[in-house]
Amino acid sequence: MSLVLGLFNYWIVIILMMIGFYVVIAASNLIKKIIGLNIFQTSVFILYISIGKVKDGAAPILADGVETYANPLPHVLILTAIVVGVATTALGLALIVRIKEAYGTIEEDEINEKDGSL
Amino acid sequence: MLIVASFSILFIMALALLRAFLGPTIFDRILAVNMFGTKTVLLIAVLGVASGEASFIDIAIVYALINFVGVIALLRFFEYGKVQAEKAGDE
Amino acid sequence: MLVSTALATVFMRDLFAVIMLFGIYSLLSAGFFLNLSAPDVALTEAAIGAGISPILMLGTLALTRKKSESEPQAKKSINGVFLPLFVVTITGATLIYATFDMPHFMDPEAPAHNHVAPRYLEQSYKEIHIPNVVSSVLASYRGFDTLGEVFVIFTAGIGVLALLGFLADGSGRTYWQFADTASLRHHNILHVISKILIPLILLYALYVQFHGEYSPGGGFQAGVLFATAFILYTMIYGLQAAYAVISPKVLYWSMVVGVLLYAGTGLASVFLGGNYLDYNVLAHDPVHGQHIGIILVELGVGICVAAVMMSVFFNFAGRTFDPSSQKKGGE
Amino acid sequence: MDIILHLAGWVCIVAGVFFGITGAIGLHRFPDFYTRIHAASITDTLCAGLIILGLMLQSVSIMMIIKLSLVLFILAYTGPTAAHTLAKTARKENIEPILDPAGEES
Repeated sequence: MSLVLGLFNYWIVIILMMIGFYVVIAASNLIKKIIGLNIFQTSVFILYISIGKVKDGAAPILADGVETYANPLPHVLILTAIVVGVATTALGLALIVRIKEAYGTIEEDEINEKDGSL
Repeated sequence: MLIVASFSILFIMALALLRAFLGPTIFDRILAVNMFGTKTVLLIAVLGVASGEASFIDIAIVYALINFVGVIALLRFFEYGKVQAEKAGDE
Repeated sequence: MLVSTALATVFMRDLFAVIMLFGIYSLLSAGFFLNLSAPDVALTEAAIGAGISPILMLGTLALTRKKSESEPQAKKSINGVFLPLFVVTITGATLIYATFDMPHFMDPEAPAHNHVAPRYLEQSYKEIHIPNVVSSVLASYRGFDTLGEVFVIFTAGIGVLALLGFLADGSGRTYWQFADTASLRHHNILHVISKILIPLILLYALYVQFHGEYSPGGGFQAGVLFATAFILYTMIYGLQAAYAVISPKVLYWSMVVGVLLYAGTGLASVFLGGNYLDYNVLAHDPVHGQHIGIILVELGVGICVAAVMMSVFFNFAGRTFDPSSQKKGGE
Repeated sequence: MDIILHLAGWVCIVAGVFFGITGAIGLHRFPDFYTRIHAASITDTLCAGLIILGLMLQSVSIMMIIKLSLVLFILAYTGPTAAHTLAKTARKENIEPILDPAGEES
């Protein structure tokens, strides 16, 4: 029982990660791929944050009378990673817009077809 | 008791989520998203009071603001897409 | 909450309304971060996941959508569904097998908590005198990392600009449509309310920026909030009005200024005899110097993030169907 | 005095949760979009308002009360506005309400 409770968070992370992975591989729409990438990303965020959690730990803002805090280091890493993630997402979306303008579609198969026929 | 309140809010959130999945029209979904956001704000406020940390309420404020902006954006781009589709159809 | 998060994502791939559900998903995961006592991260995820990134995705959608939008999903071959599923299952099973060696959830003895984290928690108040450990680690101990992240954001902003075209001339032909046709100008109530709300958001962003040392917050979140206020303004009053308030040129310059402020703070400490990004020398005593350094750095981060987000949004919003590309798509 | 405040707070929270659950059920049971907006905006305003009021009566520090009232303020502004905008846009998009009351049965 303690095994299940102790490792539960990892399993959730893995399930989420695999969903994201699946979407990235299987979806043919490019925007959907980006969303899958984002799910994957979020699962990694959750992994880090759940590593940072300490039992009975308070949020890492120092206050009087609090003994244990959560680990602040993963928070810092993820904080910046989220913002960087959205920046890269924006870059990917911009690429999609350009692909749409060049190929007239954002479905992967159709893009492949067009490339083949050229 | 606050635990009970937060669990019932979670229940409401689940119902709203269900509506967002089922919603026959796109507006039903937007409505459900809006309600879901409001309930998240409430949940955070309840959690904040339960744990006695005033900083949680800060996050609730941010949620309330962002949720509104998000809903407006959904509507906005929905209309925008409509206009463009019509334009593309005209050509 | 965990289960419903997973549920949300499982259903997400079915529908075209995925973006909306993605917003919900971000809200949920932010709530999850909050539960795991990471308010800083929850704040960031809320502002970004529920605000900026769905807006950007919707922008892309509005740009790329055509009339036949849900049709191609039906023709997926068996090969296209089961092969990825197979790969995913194998990988997932391997990863789950690997978790049996991992330290248990919330275990205070886990190796992650015994490396540098205790030092941060114990020493940072003495050295920096700021209650929010996340802020002090972010801006001071790991200043180099954060500088790198800011440069990544800056580069991404430049990349988007390069891809979607500079609109610095301000009066180009492509984006007048957006301002005219579809802004929510006819909603009077919305106008009045957002006139009340926008200053509130701006004020709150400033609070998050400068109160970040004592409560969750800091440059990243404040920048995003600031950008959100302007995005709301743009959505309601149209792009031209937004340009009248803050022109793209100002945005580009403030992008650069933000990064340079960060890097310049580091250089200033070099000139004053310390190491790069070593704020101790900025004032007569180290604690004071750290304060000045962190405030400057956070300000730089905030300016840079806000400017990048806004210019990215303006680029997406300003991009409309180009008649020439329209023809190409029809071929 | 303390006990009265505490009790009042609980009454508010319980009432708010009650309204929330009824609204959420209404969101599922009502036949068309406009009635659903009605249900959802009840949860948005009444439920949220009551719960936050209850929390304000419960909380101890003055800072928390100020912040909660800010949340209340924002919610009171944004909720109805969003619902209004939604309804207006939906009407522009020709989503038809069910006007015939007998039609609900079928």
